[in-house]
Amino acid sequence: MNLSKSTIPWGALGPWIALAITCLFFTSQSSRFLSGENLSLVLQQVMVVGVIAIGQSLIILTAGIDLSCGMVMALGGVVMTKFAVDYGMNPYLAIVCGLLVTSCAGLLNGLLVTRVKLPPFIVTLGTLNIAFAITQIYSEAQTITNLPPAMTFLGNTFNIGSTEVSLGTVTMLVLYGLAWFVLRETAPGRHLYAVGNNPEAARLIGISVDKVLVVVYALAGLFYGIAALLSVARTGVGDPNAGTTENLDAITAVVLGGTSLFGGRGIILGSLVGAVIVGVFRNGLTLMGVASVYQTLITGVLVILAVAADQMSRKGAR
Amino acid sequence: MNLSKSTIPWGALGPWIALAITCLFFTSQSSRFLSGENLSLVLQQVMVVGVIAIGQSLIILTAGIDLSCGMVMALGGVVMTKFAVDYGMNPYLAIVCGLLVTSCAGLLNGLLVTRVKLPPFIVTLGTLNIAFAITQIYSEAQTITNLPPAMTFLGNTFNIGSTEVSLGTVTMLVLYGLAWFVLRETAPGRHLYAVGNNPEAARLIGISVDKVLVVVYALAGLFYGIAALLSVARTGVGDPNAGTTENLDAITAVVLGGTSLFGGRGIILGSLVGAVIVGVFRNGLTLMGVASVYQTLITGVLVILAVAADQMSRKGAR
Amino acid sequence: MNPKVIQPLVMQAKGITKRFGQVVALDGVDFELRAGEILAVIGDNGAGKSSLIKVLSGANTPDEGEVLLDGKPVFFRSPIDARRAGIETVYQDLAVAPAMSIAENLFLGREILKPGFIGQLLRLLDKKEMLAQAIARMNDLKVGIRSMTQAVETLSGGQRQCVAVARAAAFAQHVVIMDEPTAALGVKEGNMVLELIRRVRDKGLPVILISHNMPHVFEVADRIHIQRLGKRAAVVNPKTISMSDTVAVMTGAKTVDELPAEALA
Amino acid sequence: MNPKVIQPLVMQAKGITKRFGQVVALDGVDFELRAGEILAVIGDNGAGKSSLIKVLSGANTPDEGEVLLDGKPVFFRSPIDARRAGIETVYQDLAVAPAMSIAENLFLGREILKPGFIGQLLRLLDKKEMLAQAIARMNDLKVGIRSMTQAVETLSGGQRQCVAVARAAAFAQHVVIMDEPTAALGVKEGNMVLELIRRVRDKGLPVILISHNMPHVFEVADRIHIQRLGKRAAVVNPKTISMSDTVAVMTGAKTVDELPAEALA
Amino acid sequence: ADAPVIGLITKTETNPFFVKMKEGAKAEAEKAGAKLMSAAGKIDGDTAGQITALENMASAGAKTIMITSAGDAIIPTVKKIQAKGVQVIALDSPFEGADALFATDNYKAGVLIGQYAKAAMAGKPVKIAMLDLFPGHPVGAQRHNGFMAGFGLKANDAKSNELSTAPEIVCANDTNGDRAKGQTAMENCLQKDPGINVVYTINEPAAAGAYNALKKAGKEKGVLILSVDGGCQGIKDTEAGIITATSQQYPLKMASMGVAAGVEYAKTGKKATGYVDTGVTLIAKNAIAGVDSKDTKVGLDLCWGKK
Ligand SMILES: Nc1ncnc2c1ncn2[C@@H]1O[C@H](COP(=O)(O)OP(=O)(O)OP(=O)(O)O)[C@@H](O)[C@H]1O
Ligand SMILES: Nc1ncnc2c1ncn2[C@@H]1O[C@H](COP(=O)(O)OP(=O)(O)OP(=O)(O)O)[C@@H](O)[C@H]1O
Ligand SMILES: [Mg+2]
Ligand SMILES: [Mg+2]
Repeated sequence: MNLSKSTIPWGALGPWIALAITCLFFTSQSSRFLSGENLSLVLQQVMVVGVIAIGQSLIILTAGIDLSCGMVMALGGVVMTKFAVDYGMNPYLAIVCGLLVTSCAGLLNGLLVTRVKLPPFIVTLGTLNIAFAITQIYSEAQTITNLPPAMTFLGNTFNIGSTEVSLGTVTMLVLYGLAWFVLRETAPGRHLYAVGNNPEAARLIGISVDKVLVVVYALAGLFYGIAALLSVARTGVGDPNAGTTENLDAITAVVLGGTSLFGGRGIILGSLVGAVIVGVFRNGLTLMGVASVYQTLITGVLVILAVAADQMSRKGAR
Repeated sequence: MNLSKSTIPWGALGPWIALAITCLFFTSQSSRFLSGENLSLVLQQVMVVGVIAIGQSLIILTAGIDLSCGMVMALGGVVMTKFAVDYGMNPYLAIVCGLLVTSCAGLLNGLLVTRVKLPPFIVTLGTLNIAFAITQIYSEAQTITNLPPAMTFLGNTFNIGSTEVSLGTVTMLVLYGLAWFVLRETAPGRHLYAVGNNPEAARLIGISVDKVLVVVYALAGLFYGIAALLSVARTGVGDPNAGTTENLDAITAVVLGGTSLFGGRGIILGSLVGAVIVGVFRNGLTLMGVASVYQTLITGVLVILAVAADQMSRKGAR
Repeated sequence: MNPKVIQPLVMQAKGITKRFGQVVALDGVDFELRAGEILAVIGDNGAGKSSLIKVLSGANTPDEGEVLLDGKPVFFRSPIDARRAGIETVYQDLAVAPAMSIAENLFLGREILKPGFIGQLLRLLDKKEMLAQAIARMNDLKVGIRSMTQAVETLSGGQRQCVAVARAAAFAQHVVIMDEPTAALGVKEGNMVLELIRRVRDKGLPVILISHNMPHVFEVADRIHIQRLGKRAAVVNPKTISMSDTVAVMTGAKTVDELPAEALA
Repeated sequence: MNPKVIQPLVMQAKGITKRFGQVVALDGVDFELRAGEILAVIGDNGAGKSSLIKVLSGANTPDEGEVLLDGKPVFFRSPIDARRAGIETVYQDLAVAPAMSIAENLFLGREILKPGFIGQLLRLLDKKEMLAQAIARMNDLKVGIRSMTQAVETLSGGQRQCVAVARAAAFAQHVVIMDEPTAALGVKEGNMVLELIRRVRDKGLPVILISHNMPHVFEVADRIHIQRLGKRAAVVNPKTISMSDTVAVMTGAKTVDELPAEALA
Repeated sequence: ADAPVIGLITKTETNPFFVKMKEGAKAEAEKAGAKLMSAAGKIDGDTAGQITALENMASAGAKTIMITSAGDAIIPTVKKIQAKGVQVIALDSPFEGADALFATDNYKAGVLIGQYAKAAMAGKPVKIAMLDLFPGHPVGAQRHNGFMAGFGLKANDAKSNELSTAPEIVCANDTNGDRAKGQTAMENCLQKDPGINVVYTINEPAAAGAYNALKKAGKEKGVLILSVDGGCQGIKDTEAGIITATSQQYPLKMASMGVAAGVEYAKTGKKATGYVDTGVTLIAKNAIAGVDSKDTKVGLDLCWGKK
């Protein structure tokens, strides 16, 4: 059992190779692709999914899954913008309230998974529906506009050389650095891996498995809240319809990034690479002027090819 | 590792209890719910997802997952109807062609999983996109109408007492019976469980793991093809937009039915119960006259409650 | 340890019953562990040895009966509680995280943190120190493992067992429990573990040793708890009983009444 | 078996090398198994015993070297190939499907089908027959398991091992390989397995037995292959060598040149 | 000079409405010697996907982008790329800040079929089933509320995204504009109240699904099915008596006007402005006194899709 799950078919270097292959391909196809401006754009486009993928990665590393991530993010965005606009709350306070709501949603997931011992798939399927409905009901399905500038400051940009860099991109990168460091260099980080790798052993060794899980789900909620803030900053509105596709996108980013859905194996930076790969596909294909149906087709083929090429290359190296 | 994954939180009886709880609830809320006519309707509504869920169950039992199921079904439906209508092919032959196409899609998934050793999530994410695009391109996004009656005969009904039963429902039930029997009573069925439970042990014992996997994916494709036929029979058209929500619905049915996403544990009849639970929710809530947003909200809460109630009851029994 | 002086009871269990569905794994077992002794627990396969020590280590909660530590009733809801009380256990199915390295497994759940306030607050790992200590511990057992950063799943069966043994021996404060620690070990490595068990006892910690290896048991045990069919069949003294009588009681060929009085302990 | 008559080689391996990344598990090992003998393979933990037999059973493919069966070179790409050649193996990490029942595990991969054309065509399981045979096989080993329909994951460590041993003994046609089959077994059960091994040999099948238990090895082995640091250190004759000399070679305290000539086999 | 590049971003790439819009734009662009780029959200409501498409198209050199907005979340991005000299034209769905809007009035489309239904029922007691899109969608809300207003029921105005209710509405359910889900929704509604005699549907596939359900229950006679879109299949269904009346819209017209504006901007640098209503026509097989409708022959002439 252990052995079989250990043969990681898609290791630590894999995602980088896949990304490199993809980028090479698009560079050969479009001269605009490799410009600083375009790449900065891609990073801005993936920052929301990228930050969601941090939370999702933590959960998948514990052998769980979170279907509710996109909807919890939408809820957070609606709460923080509505608090600021409709109730005239101080924008920073409103942001904190939004983060609190998403963290609580995560906490709820965690408690249901640990206390009631429900499968994460079922729990988060439930909260997916609940968060969606509450978002629609609370926002009355209306986009929230006229946000105070303090809410969208993460959308601002600064220049490095001639390339525009958005604060949101920087935020995402910093969060990844942080998560990577914590997972690698701190005791709680290692406990998370142990819980995902062999929960029974973790329990016997004396790690409080439930506590680790609850913290992970709540933290993931916090990341979704930050993603909500980024999404608000990027779009300039509180959008009740945000987050619909982010669900599958985030899980895809994590899996493309080489993290095992069986838990305990994976590197969080891979999820960033995974998210970027998805963004690069979309950007590159548009630059090539591929019609949207064919974009879908090519994306499907490329996802398989990119991962397979890496797989092959590592087989040769063995 | 083994021990931890063995504590099945949602056992063989669970889904039936959850279904019973759900039905009791709706019976108390609406006098129409428990009529034969209504229940027969619910079965017709779930037959497509139910048959997809058979294929999905087989794959999940091997510790895989198939994201492409809904789109492969749509492709199958378009192919069989277009062959019959546009090319004037004999309807039965057209159906066989459709089944062939979906089986080949499944086979492709299986080969990529076993030969190239890619994670099923990535492979089927790829084929999801590919099947979607091909369906749209091939059908020119047009619904195919004016089908020969031979294509929709599974939509016909007969009466048992005063209750109408559709041939499609019967097909679904027969397929479940068949799958259940094969999994329980034949050598290949047990091999499938062994491969999902401990692939390394299955390999060492001398089971051809790859062969089992390829057959499973191809068979799943065949089931998606049958689901396509049911969908065509039910709606009377070939619909390129079919199958968009069936993906998550089918996985939900399987998980609600008590099959572990980690493979090797679960009973296929549970997936039928899971599919019915989803259908009962939708039907019951409509009968209660709940507005759609609130339906989503309540579905979320009920999914969690139903599974949790069963969980509790079994805790007490221990 | 002087066998004449009766040492105080460190751990005691009374009337422990544990059922798994239909199977009664433990059927009212009593158990006593005295200060500073090596107590061997032996019995046929399925006699309930592992089930018994899982109750003592908090991994399982008994259906009936109570556990006393230093004469006070304790209730371990989880292995964490037992560990807090200073009880370390080597489990038969080796509680290790296969994807993690040897050093990480050794220190899992009680990592060495970087010194200083920041290190403690952020719980930063002192990887260098852990690696150094891991090498020292494993050298104690003379296991030829090349790299402590290698994942445990790449180790041979015996090497894996050594990791679990080294962990328990290193951290115990009160009681050490070992469930078949030498089962997969070679002659040399097995002897190292026996030596280690003696060293632990000599530090003053009592050791519970489950083993099927009679020569090993008779070599190190101060007393032997014989488990049979979910019950305690007898407690015997290896200095005064023959190996064949012990095996006879264990397999049910003899009952405890047929033993000479001085064989009991 | 008459030791004077040199029996033909059933299985032979020449210059097998197997590397795992940096680790050289096998470093040009030679190996010979003769007809009708029990060949023990001993060695320290990590000496490469399991790696060696995994090559012989098709579970691993060697980087270099070749395997001969009855004098003909064979290339096992998977355990299925070896099994087809009649080679049955008990692996150290017990290849069982934990969620499946004992009876199912015993017959996994070669189920008994219902008689008649339909049964063969549809590959219908004859569950009754399998259950009956499972009970018979397990009774041979005198393991007190109550129900053959119980999942393997609910068994004690030793009971689990018995399942694997019973499976190998029942189906072998050519060679039986056992990697530490008695490691987790009690005294009684361990002796039953030794007895079983002798019975298999007496049926004419050669047995490869990996064990750390020297008394067991000396009790049943006809020849002993001593593995050390990934190489074959010596092949000795248990009738003419002392246990301490054997252990000395195994641990490297003595080299093969220091042994008396008659000790070698 | 290079051919001007014109972008078209639709809500999804599966709805025939948008598929036809795209085809129309492509044909028009070819005629005018422009290059068309297309993209779409993954599902309806996928604003993030549309934003990404806006940025990528601007980056790829498009000077005019037509978009059927999935929500106001796209507005800041629209402003950003307008600042870089890109003309952004709203098609079908209005949003603030677009240079021009070529659209149909979805609320009015609802009003037209509402009025028709009201007249057809001629004061008889009504039991209405509403087969909607999904929660929170502006088009869904506008058609729904417009229908109610046209029927003379109290309803939210055109700006609201909330679905109004009334005692006459005995059942409301989501269909995602999908045929199979329309059928399921109608089946369940008929269980709730077998006496339903007016069915509002969000689009023609949902209407066809609803008809299937009614027919299976033996109730297809005497029940009004109203819909919106005017696709060729929908008109044929109207001719066949499956749909009683539908409000026809003109996606091809929107697209071709957009392309023309794009070419104009590339040539002269003059941006299009203002709102052009591309119109909506009530198509019914049987005209009713007091309600202005066209017959299906007219509808078929003007319809989009495979004739
Ligand atoms: N989780 C479980 N579920 C069901 N039965 C169990 C479980 N754990 C143990 N048992 C049963 O309880 C009995 C005692 O098992 P236990 O593991 O304590 O034996 P043991 O004395 O340690 O044997 P061994 O020497 O083989 O390790 C066995 O019959 C076993 O099948
Ligand atoms: N899959 C693997 N990856 C990396 N190293 C491995 C792997 N399998 C075995 N090894 C290494 O190869 C060496 C030989 O291992 P092997 O399992 O053959 O030893 P063994 O003689 O069977 O030991 P034991 O008596 O402890 O079972 C060990 O150092 C082990 O760490
Ligand atoms: Mg045990
Ligand atoms: Mg070994």
